[in-house]
Amino acid sequence: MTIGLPQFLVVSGALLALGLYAIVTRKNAVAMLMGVELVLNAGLLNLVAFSRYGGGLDGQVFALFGIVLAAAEAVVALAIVLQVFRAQRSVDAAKASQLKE
Amino acid sequence: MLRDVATFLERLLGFDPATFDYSWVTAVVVIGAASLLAFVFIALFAGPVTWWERRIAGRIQCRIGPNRVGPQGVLQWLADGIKCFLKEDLVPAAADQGLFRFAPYLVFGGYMATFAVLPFGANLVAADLDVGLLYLLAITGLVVIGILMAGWASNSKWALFGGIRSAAQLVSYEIPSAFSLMSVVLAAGTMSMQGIIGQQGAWPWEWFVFKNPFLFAAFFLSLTASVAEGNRTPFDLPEGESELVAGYHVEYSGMRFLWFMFAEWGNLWVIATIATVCFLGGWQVPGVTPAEIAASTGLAFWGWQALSFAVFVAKASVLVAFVIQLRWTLPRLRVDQLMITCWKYLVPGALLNLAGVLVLLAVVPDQGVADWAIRGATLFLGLALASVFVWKARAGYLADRDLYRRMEGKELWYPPYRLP
Amino acid sequence: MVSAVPPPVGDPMPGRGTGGLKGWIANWARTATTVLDGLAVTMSWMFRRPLTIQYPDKIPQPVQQMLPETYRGILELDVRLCTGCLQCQKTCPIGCIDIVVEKNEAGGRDITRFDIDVSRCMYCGLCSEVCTFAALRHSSEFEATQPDIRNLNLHFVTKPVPVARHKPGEAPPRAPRGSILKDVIPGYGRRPGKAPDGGEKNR
Amino acid sequence: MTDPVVHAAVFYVLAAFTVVGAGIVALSGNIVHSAFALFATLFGVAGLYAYLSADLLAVVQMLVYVGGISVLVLFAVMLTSGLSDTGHTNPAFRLAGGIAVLLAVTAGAFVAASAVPTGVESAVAPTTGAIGDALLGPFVLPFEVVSVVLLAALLGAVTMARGWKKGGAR
Repeated sequence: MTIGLPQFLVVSGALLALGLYAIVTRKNAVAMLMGVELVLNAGLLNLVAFSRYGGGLDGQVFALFGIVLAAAEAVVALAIVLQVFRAQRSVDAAKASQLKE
Repeated sequence: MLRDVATFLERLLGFDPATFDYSWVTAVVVIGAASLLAFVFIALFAGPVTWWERRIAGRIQCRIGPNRVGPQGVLQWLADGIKCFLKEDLVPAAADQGLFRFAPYLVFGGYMATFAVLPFGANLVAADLDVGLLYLLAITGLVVIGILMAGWASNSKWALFGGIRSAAQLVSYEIPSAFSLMSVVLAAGTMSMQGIIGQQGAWPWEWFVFKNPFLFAAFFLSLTASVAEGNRTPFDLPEGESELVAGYHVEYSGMRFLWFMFAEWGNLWVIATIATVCFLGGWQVPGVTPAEIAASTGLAFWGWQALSFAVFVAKASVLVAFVIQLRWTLPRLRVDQLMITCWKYLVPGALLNLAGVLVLLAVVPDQGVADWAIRGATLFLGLALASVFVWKARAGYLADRDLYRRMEGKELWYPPYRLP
Repeated sequence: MVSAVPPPVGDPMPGRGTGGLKGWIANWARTATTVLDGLAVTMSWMFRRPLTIQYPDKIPQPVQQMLPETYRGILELDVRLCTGCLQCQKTCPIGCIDIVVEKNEAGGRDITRFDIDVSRCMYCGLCSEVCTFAALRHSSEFEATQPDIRNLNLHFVTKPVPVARHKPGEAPPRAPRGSILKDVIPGYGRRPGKAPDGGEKNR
Repeated sequence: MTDPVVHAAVFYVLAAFTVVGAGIVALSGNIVHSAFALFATLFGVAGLYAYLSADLLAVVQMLVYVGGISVLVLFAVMLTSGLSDTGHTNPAFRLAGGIAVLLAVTAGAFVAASAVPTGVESAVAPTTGAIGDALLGPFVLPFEVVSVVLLAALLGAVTMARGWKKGGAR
C-alpha cells in the first residue's frame, strides 16, 4: 500500500519510454524535442525520488542543475529548429540532412 | 499497484465510522472552504472594482461613468455579470472544441492558485509556503499557457496574435519582475510571504520601499513589471482593441468570457498584494508585533486579524487606485516598444538595481546609524516625490480653474466624494 | 520604382536620449518625469466638474425642443396637404416611401396608402425638398427605438383619403411640427424619453 | 493527511495525470495537442516533486519548465506550422521499432522497479535553505559552470537569431 521508490521508478520509466517513442517515431523536429523533454523529466524524477528515499539532498541539487541545463538545451534547440524552418520552410527532421543548402 | 488500488477502493467502500480516518476529510473540507472563500473574494473584488475603475476613468475623462444600476451605479457589475450569465455561450465551429472550452478555467485557475500564498491578515493565509514568492512567480506559467490555449483554440487570427503577444509579454516581463522581487528576498532573507512581512515594520520608515534607494526603485520596477504581466494598459497589447479587436478572448462570450474578466480584474488585486507584501509592510499594524498578535487569544485575536486585514486592504486599495489611474494616463505601447522597454531598460535596470541592493546590504549593517540615515534619506526622497506630484496636480488644476472661471463664470471644483 | 525617403524632420521628442549609456540614462529620467507629469494631469482632472449632460432624464428641456428648425428628424406627412403627386416617392434614393393612389367612385382620386419605412430612411431630405405644399416635412423627433423593426414602417394613411386640391398659397395651414407622429408611431407616449416637466413634448 | 490510502490515491492521481499527458505527447496526431499535453505532463511532474516534499524543486519546475520551456515549445509549434494544418505537421513513422522501444523500456522499468527496495523515506524538511547552502558549498563549481553554460546558450541563441537577419542573403 505504501508509496515508495518503485512506484516512482515505474512512472519515470513510462515517461522515458513515451519520450523515446516520440523521439524515434516523430518526423517533426519540435515533436522530437518534446520527446527529449519527457526523457529528461524521467531522469530528473528519478533523481528526486532517490533523494527522497534515502539519498540526501544531492539528488535534488543535481535535478536543479538538470532543469537549468534542460532550459539551455531547449532554447538552443528551438533556435536551431527555427533557423532550419526559415531555411527550408519545413521542420521535417529527415529533410534537414543537408548541412549546406 | 493494482493491489493498492483495490485496497483503496475497499477502504472507500467498506466505510466504517469507528475506524475511519477523518483527518483527510477535514483537510479536504478546509481546502474546499479556503478556495471557496478565495473565489468569493475574487468575485466580490473583481466585480466592484470594474465599477470603481469605470468611475475613475469617467472622472479623468470629464465624464460621469456608470451611475444607473443601484445607488451611484455600484451594482453595475452585478448587471454586467447577470448579462454574461444569460448570454449564449458560443463556440466557433472551426475552434478546437476541447481546448477552447478548457482555456478559461486554466487562466482563472492560475489566478486562483496565487491566492494559496497571498496573505490577507496576520494569520489569514491559506498556506505560508517556504517558497511563497517563487511560487507566485511560477504559477503565472499556468496563465500564459491558458492564454496561448485560448488564442490558438479560437482559430481566429486576432485571437492567435493576442495569445502569442501575451505569452511573449508575460515570459519577458517575468524577468524584471523576478529580479526586483529578488532584491526584496535579499533584504528579507526569506521567500515566505509572512516572513517578508515580518522583516518589515508597521511604520513607513520600516517598510522595504524606504529601506534604501535601490529598493525604492525596485518597488517601481516590480510594479511596472507586474502591470505588464497583468496585461494592463499601457502594456495591454494582447487585447489592444484598435488592433486586435479584443485579443485572445475575442471569440469568447457568455460565462467563459466572464472567467477571463474575473482573472483580469482579480489580477489587479494580485498586483497590489504582491507590492504591498514585498514593499509596503503588508498587514503590519502600528504598535503591535506579529508575535503579540499570534500570542493573543479569543476575541482579541480575531480583533487583531480584522484590524490587520483592514490595514492590508487599505494599502492594497491605494495601489489598485494607482494602477487604475496609470491605465487612464498612459497610451498603449507599440509591440517593439514593449519589447524594448523590457529587454533594453527594465532587465538591465533591474539587474543593476539588484546589484545595488546587494552592495548596500553587504556594506551597511542592519539597524545601524548608517542604515537609519539611508532609510531617512529614502523616506525624504519619497515624500519629496509625492510633494512634487501633489504640487504639479494642484498647479495644473488651479491654472485651468482660473481659465474656466473667466470663460464660463463658474467654479470648476468638483469634490471627490460627490458622485453625480 | 524609387520610393522617396522622407527627409528627417528633426527629433519629435526633444531631449530624448540618443543612444549609448548617456541616452539610456536620459531615457530613464524622461520616463520617470513624464509619467509623473501625466499622473499629475490625470489626478488634477479627478476634481473637475464632468461635462456630461445625462440624457434623457436629467436635461432641462427635451432635446427635441433644443433642435434647430432645419433639423432632419423622422419624416411626417400632413395628409390634408398631399396632392398625391408621387414626387417624393420618385425622388427617394432608397425607395423607402410607398404611395398608392387609386380612383374612387366619385371620379376623384384617393390616397389609399402612404407608408414611410423609417428604418431605411437616411434622412437626406430630398423628398421634403420636392414637396410643393410642404405636406412631407422632417420633424424634430429622432427617438426611433421600437421593440419590433416593423413598427418603424409608418402608415400615415389608414383609410382612403381624397387627394388635396388647392392652388399654391391657398393651402390650409400645416399641422404643427411633430403633432402627427404621435398617432403614427406605435406606443409613442410610453417611451423613456419623456419630458421631465411633463409639458408639451413636440411642437 | 496521514492516511496512507489517501497518500496513495494522491500519488496515483498525479502519476496518471503525468503518464496520460506523456502518452498524448507521444501519440497525438495534432502537434498543438502534443504541446499542451507536454505542459500537463510537466505540471504533473511538478506535482510529483511536491509529493516528494521537494518544494523548491517543484516550484522551479513550474517556473522553468511550465512557464518557460513549454511556452517556448508552443511558440516554436505555432511559428513553424500553419493554423489549419497542425494535423499534418506531426507525422509519425508508426514503425514497429517505436512500439518495440515503448514495450521494451516499459517492461524493463517494471522489472527493475520490482527489484528495487521501497527505500526509507527521509524526514520532511524545508529544502530551500539546504539546497542554497549546498549550491554555494560543495556544489559551487558545477553551479558556476552551469552559469557559464547558461550564458553560452543565451549568446548562442541570440547569435543564431540575429546572424540570420544580418546575413540576409537568403
